[in-house]
Amino acid sequence: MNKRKFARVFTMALLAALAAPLMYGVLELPPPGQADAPAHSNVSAGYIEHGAELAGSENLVTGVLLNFRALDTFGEVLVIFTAWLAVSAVAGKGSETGHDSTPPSPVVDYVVRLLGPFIAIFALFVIVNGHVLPGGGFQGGVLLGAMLILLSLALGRESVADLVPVRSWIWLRAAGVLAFSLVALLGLPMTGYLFGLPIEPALRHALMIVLELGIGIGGGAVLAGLYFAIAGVESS
Amino acid sequence: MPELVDIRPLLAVLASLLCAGAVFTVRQSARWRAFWSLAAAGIKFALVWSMLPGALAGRVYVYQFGELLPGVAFGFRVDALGLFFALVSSTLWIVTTVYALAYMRGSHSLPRFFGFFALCISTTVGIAFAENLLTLFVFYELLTVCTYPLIMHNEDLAARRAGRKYLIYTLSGGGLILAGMIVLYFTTGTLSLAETGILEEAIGRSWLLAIFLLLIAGFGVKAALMPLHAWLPAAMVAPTPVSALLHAVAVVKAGVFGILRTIYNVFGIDLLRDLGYADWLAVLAGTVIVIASVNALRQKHIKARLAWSTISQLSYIVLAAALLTPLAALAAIIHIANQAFSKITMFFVAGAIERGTGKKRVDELAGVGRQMPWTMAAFTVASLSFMGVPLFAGFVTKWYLSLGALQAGEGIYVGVMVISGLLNASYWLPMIYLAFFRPPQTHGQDASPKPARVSPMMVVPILICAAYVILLGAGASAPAMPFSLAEAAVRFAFELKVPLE
Amino acid sequence: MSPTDLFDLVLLALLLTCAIGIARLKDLAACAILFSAYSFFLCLVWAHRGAPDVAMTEAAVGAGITTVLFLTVIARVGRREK
Amino acid sequence: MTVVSSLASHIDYLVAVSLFLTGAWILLTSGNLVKKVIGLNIMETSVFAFIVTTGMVDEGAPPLVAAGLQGPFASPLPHALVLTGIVVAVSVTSLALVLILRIKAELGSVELDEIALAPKADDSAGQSNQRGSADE
Amino acid sequence: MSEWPHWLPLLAVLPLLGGVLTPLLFRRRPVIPCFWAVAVALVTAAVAVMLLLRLIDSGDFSYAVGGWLPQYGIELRFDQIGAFALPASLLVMLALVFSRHYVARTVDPEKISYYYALVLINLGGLNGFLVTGDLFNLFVFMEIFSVSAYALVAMARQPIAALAALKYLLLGALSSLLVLFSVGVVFAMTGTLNIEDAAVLLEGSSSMPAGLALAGLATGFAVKAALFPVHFWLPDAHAAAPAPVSAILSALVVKAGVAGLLRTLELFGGGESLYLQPLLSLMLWLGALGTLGGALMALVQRDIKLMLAYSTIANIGYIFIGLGLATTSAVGGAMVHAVNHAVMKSALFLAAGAMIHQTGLRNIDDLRGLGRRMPATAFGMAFTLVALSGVPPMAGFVGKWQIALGALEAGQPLPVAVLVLAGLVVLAFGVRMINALYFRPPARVSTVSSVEAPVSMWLPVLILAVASLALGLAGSSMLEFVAPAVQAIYGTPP
Repeated sequence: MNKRKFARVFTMALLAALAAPLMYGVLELPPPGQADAPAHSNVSAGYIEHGAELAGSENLVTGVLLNFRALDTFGEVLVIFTAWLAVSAVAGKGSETGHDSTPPSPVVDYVVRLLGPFIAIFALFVIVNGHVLPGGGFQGGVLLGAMLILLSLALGRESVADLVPVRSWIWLRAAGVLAFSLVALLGLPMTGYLFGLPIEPALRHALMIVLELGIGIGGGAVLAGLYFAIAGVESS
Repeated sequence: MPELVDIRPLLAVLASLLCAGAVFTVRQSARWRAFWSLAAAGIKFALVWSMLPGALAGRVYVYQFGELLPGVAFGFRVDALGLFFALVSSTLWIVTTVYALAYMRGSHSLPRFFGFFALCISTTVGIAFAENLLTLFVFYELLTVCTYPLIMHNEDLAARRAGRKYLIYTLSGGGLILAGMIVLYFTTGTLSLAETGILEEAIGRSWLLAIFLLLIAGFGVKAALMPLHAWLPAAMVAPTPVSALLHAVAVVKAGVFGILRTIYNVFGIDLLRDLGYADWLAVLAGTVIVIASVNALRQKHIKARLAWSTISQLSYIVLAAALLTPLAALAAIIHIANQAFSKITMFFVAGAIERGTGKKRVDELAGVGRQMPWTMAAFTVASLSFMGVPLFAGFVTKWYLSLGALQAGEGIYVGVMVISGLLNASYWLPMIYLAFFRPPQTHGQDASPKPARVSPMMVVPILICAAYVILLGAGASAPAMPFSLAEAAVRFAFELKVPLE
Repeated sequence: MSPTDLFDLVLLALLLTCAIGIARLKDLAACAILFSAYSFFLCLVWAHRGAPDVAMTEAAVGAGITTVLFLTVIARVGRREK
Repeated sequence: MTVVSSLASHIDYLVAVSLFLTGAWILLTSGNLVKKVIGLNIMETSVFAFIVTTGMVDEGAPPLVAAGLQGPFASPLPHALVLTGIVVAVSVTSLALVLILRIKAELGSVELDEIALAPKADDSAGQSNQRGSADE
Repeated sequence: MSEWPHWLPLLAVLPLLGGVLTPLLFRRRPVIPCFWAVAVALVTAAVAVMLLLRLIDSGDFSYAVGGWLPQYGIELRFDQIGAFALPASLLVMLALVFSRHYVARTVDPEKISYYYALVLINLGGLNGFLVTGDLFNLFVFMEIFSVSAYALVAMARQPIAALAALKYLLLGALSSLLVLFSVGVVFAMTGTLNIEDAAVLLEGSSSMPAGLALAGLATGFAVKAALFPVHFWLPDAHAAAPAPVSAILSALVVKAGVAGLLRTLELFGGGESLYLQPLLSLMLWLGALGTLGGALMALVQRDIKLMLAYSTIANIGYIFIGLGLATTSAVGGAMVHAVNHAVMKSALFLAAGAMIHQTGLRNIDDLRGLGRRMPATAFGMAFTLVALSGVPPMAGFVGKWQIALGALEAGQPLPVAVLVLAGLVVLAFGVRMINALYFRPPARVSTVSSVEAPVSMWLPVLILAVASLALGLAGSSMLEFVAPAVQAIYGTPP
């Protein structure tokens, strides 16, 4: 305990010493909100000027994610798939199946069964309209994942695990990576660059939808899988 | 001085390296092990000697390949001094190998022993032929690594103690040399050993002093220069051939050789004269000669006495080198050979006595002379040489050393010679007296002990070495131990055109 | 000071309050709930700052999934902090 | 500009920094592993808040450049970065949580000063539990 | 052939994709994933060779991902730092070969494909991290190899593994956050994420935020590199992890922190920035402390893997001394030492793993007498230990020599003493190990009955041991190779 108290005092001193330069540092940054700050004038201006037609997406965030910084998004899809690999490699057995402690009460059961499809449809809507409206692959994907978790909370994990054959879950989880790799490699013949998307709008739009769906489904499946894995670990 | 590219230096190093590989792989057959070990020694012997005529004719064989560091090649260069060292070690190597084959018969893990044995000579010749300080350092460190398993051969507690001590000392020495080399390279931008001195006054006294201290102390460890000597007496627990290797052929000589290189090729005579560091080194060496002899006098254990005598004898070389006069330098170089042959004779004898009668202490020697007359005769020869009796090798050293001291106007060191001669006499003669003129202390039964049977493979090397001791003394310029080569080395170091006398 | 700025300030104050509350509370479950609230306020800030995408994601991940994960784990390791 | 006005204009940055420090405080001082992870999440979100703020514009519209909408638009780049960051954060968090569950299962506790004894216990070096918690 | 531009992105994408496919394709069978993974690593190494050839005959080159202008898209750049991808791929390949029998006993069968997947993803993350020219992309790839590394540490069986992994994870996440925060600051200052652009815009800037970003990046990467005061996560993690993973962590993942630091220096343009000099001298002295402390701690360890882990801290100390001295020879020596240490340390960890695998013992005194039972492995370990201690002309020597020389050039003789001293200490524990292996009778029954490890274990060890000699002989050409990078990062020395 004595050591704990010492640790607290030490940490407090450390953070206090850290606080001053941090505060001064951020105070000397250009104040947020100024439209002429470098953060807006340099690259962002370019995105806002030409981003929409270059990337073929009115929602510039989606455009940046899928076109300009596609490699980041690829890496990010990979991180989350890696996280699932990691979690299920570290967790004990029974990550796919296993029982929840909460017995589903009829009301919850009913509500969730009613709600589930709507959330799923909304998620899909968010995914496929990512290029015009706020939203896109991740956003829809996390909604999807939340929906699956909600279902398994209410109806038990088997009922969710049985939505698709157990063997094909892993393919769903890899969907993001696979879709991205596919498009990245297609970019080579079509544009001469990896991760390049073709210019003609229809084809580009189709490919973007493929990407969005991959990211969304993969993200949702992985997030659900993370929950399953964590909820499945026996803490004997 | 004409330099010509020649692959023999490289071959001389590689030959025993490859043979060593063969020895390691021969697990069972003692005959093949013997063959490869002797092949290692023999090929090297032939190669080294084949370079002698050229060297006497004033040629210098060089062989270089790849850069080890930017600006520092990995290369060999056979000059007079290096060849002299190589001749001594490769000659002694053959006899040592023969002796070792007999001595180690029936011991454990022989492949390891003879493998590293062969590696040692390879690295020694590498040291002798090194073209620059870094190459020398490479083989110097490898020599340390290769001797370690030999010292540890018995794998018991004493061996581990000795081994640890040996490593701590020699590796720290290596560290000092490394630091010295870095400073040297930083100040001069070269590590070559081809000239008479690569340093000059201009780079500043403090740097010069640092380099001198680091290098001399570093090499001084292996040269067992007091107070850095403690590993040498401890290492006597190793098998006798290894002691011979340490004391006469490879290790201590590598240290001394390093000191000679430092004085003649790194600093150069003239610079050292101006700096005056060498005088202090000479004073140190002189004191060590006396102190070590006194210590030797106090030892009861034969090999311990030999070890202390080694320490004192090595200081002869250091002293002679530190006097910075041509004749003293001559003494320094030829004493490499004289000490080596005399001391290896003694160690062989000690080993033979141990194997033949199991006796290890001085006071047990009584009567041994009758059991093994030839052996003890050889011992007598060697000790006479150490005492500095004319016609024996040691005398030549003492003679030129004294002349050199007078040349340098340091008459006191003549006195040191005399004193150490007397001390030598006072600890060798009693042993001889005991051995020949005292009856063995019999425990009641049999008055006349049967002659101990020692394998001729051990006796013959002893006699050869003894013969050499006489040869070196009687005809210093004997064909087989070219005095003129040492002269050549001296003439190079002092840039003399005329012969010495 | 315009109402929108006031709205921002209130939200920021709430954020700090939640964070400090989490630091002080010993009940892990309460901490998780507070964290959920924290994420929710953050997503309000972002929605108000013209970052609807981020807000949406934070709402689902921060306020939703992460909290569920925390609660699941806390249910298994016990909710009291020593 | 005066200190006060700069404080006012940078209030978002300052709040982000204070959240960062609070999270660090929780992460470093709490002995409970779950609490540490919560602290880590607070730090992460604070950094996200910081980055989003760099991209915001006063009275700015979301970066949706449909035909009708007029600027000024918030910069889309920080939003993209933060989206990526959020997903990375949830990945790390879930891995941390599953590790915590394994620690609970194998070492019996998620309190550092209790764990500190456990792994050393079989190590026969009995009283070396100082090391275990000294890392905190 | 080597002119084909797309090798560069493939350097990262291939192992990543290969890793993701591993658990998809080979679910049940334990052996095939190993061959697959080795093949992928080999192909990656071949790609790295292509890039290296091009780098050698026509200098740095970059690749615009998706064909966008550098500052709008993501730019990959291949320079001498990126060339570290070649040793990385080869080492991972050897570690994978080693894993074939190792994981069979340490990982339960249906997780084995996950193990290989994580290793490949780790390699992909490293390669991407090394070649990216974009700040945020740097962060993303950092997270990829970090997350896989945490998981790989936790895959070990012994109970301490999870705790070690969590400690590693918390510290790692903290450092990633510092990096991300600094990236945000840089973006707020310059409005770009491209390292070259940002470097131009930050030219000589010594404003407070610049200092903040520099400090954040340096601290974050220093934690990843386990520099002295923030090293404490390393020993447990590296000792607890499965041996091939320990090899990868000590050899590569830690070095990624060093690479990140070099990128930071690149970003803040040589010696111009006001804050750089203090940072460099801080690196120098922390490195010196870490060198001595790590070596001494290694000397007192009883667990062989802990000993190796602490020696890693010492060697990182060497490298930071070199980087901090900021003279051409010192920095070059540090870079070369990063590669050499990678080779030597992975050889040692693999050898230790083979011994632990064969005997079930990890205490140095329990491993006595293995020299005769496991000749190949023991020889590899002994040889590499000698090399590590810096006996010329082996791999440990070049870096030490260059760094010491650089210290004299910088007019600071103290680091020379530190290096020489540390070299002796390293040799001391090396000798302790060698004595245990060769000159002492077995202490445990299980060592007496133990036999040599399968060839898939001792062959990598021997290959690496030989490499640790070859690299030493190739020292001066390696220094020549990295020289341009030193110029580019530190500018021309005065």
